[in-house]
Amino acid sequence: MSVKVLYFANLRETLGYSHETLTLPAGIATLGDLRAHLAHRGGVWEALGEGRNVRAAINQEMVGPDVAVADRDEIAFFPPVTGG
Amino acid sequence: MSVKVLYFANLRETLGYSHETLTLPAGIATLGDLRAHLAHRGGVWEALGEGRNVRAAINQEMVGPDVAVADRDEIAFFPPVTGG
Amino acid sequence: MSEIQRQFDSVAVQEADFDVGDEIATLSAGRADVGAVASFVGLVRADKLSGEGSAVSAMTLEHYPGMTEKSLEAIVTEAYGRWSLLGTRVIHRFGRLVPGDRIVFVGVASSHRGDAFAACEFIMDYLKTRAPFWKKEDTPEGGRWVDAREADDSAAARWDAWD
Amino acid sequence: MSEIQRQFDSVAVQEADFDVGDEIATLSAGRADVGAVASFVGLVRADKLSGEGSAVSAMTLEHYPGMTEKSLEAIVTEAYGRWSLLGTRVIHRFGRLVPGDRIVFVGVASSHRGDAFAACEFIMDYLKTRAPFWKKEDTPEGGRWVDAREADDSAAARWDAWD
Repeated sequence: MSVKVLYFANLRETLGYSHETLTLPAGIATLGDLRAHLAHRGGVWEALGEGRNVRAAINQEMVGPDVAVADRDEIAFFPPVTGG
Repeated sequence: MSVKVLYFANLRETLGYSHETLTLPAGIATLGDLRAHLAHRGGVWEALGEGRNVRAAINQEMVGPDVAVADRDEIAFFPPVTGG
Repeated sequence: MSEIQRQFDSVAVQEADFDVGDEIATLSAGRADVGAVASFVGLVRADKLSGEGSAVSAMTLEHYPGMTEKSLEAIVTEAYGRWSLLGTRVIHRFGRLVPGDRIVFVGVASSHRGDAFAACEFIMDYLKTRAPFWKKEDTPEGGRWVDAREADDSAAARWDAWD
Repeated sequence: MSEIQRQFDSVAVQEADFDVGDEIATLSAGRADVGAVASFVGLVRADKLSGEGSAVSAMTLEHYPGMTEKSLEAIVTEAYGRWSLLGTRVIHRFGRLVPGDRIVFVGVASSHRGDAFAACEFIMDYLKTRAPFWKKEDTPEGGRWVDAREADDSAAARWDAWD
């Protein structure tokens, strides 16, 4: 299963990536699984760790951690929005 | 005691007056007294009678029937407003 | 210029139309503390303006010169007392108007949107029940004075609970 | 053009400024059933934009292209479901902005002012918590990402009680 992952705002700056394409290892079923997988990289990636105020979207729709991830999904992580 | 009385909108049309200057007889102390006095003229003036939906202002401020009338006051009677 | 004077300069009762974009721009022009401008434009509708079925071809707005300005100033002063405002503008037209014409403009500037929205709606609600304007519509059946709407009284009454 | 299409055409995410007067006029142009246009303009404030003390000399608005439009369209569709609306317009800018610059415009046309005011404020409240925009301020101490305000979450949550 391959997904595209985008990062925005201070998360993008902290991680040093605006996007990446990931082939997911077995066992990653949900958005929450993916987030934990990324945080597990350690270092700057702990910005995605539990307790950090991070929001996420799958295919450009904001969703919670229990939503399933599917092949070719566009997934985004970002801080709470501050527009308007 | 002399007052100026103004009439607006459908009340002005019904009465056929936009304004008049009145020397008040003794015994008229309040706005309510004045309104009853005018309604007592009969005919079209019953448009000012009890139960009719009429608002009033003294010196350009909307007030209730118990407010005292003073010499040289500008008094206005009109229907509920419909601006905006 | 004191806050009080600014409020009173901000009210206009006129026959002429107004420029909505200019009015809104003026509320934040030259200042960097305004983060929010809420505004309202009321227009003449052709359809069932007073709840009845006849089409309206034109209307005439009568007012009580002097008292109109005073009542609008009182409404604006009341709004300044309730919310944190940086500027207000109220324009109400009188005379003959046709469907699509602008009748009224209310604009409110504030640092934050909550105050701007609340004050703008408050001013409109109070204007509807307190400012001495009366509408007479031209319909195919002749002239017809618009009846006051009970909905307007209850809209204005909402704000009284805050006192 | 169907109601749904009209809603979606009404959303714009752009770097360019917009003309507030034109946008408001367009919402009632050529129709006689619009009695009320409520609108909101959000502007860059120089002072304590994120609650801290430093003056802001400029800011950059980042967004998530594609999702911004989709989220704004979803917010507008939600508003159409809740109120009786005749037209809406939402414009949100991105890129570099300085104090006094317009950031966002929301305009709502309806027959009656209650619907127009409520929908306009609703769209702003939801936009603030759901549309993927992020502000980074330039201050004398350097760039600073603006923190989300809890007040915005509670402003948006107000509307949930209506469901």
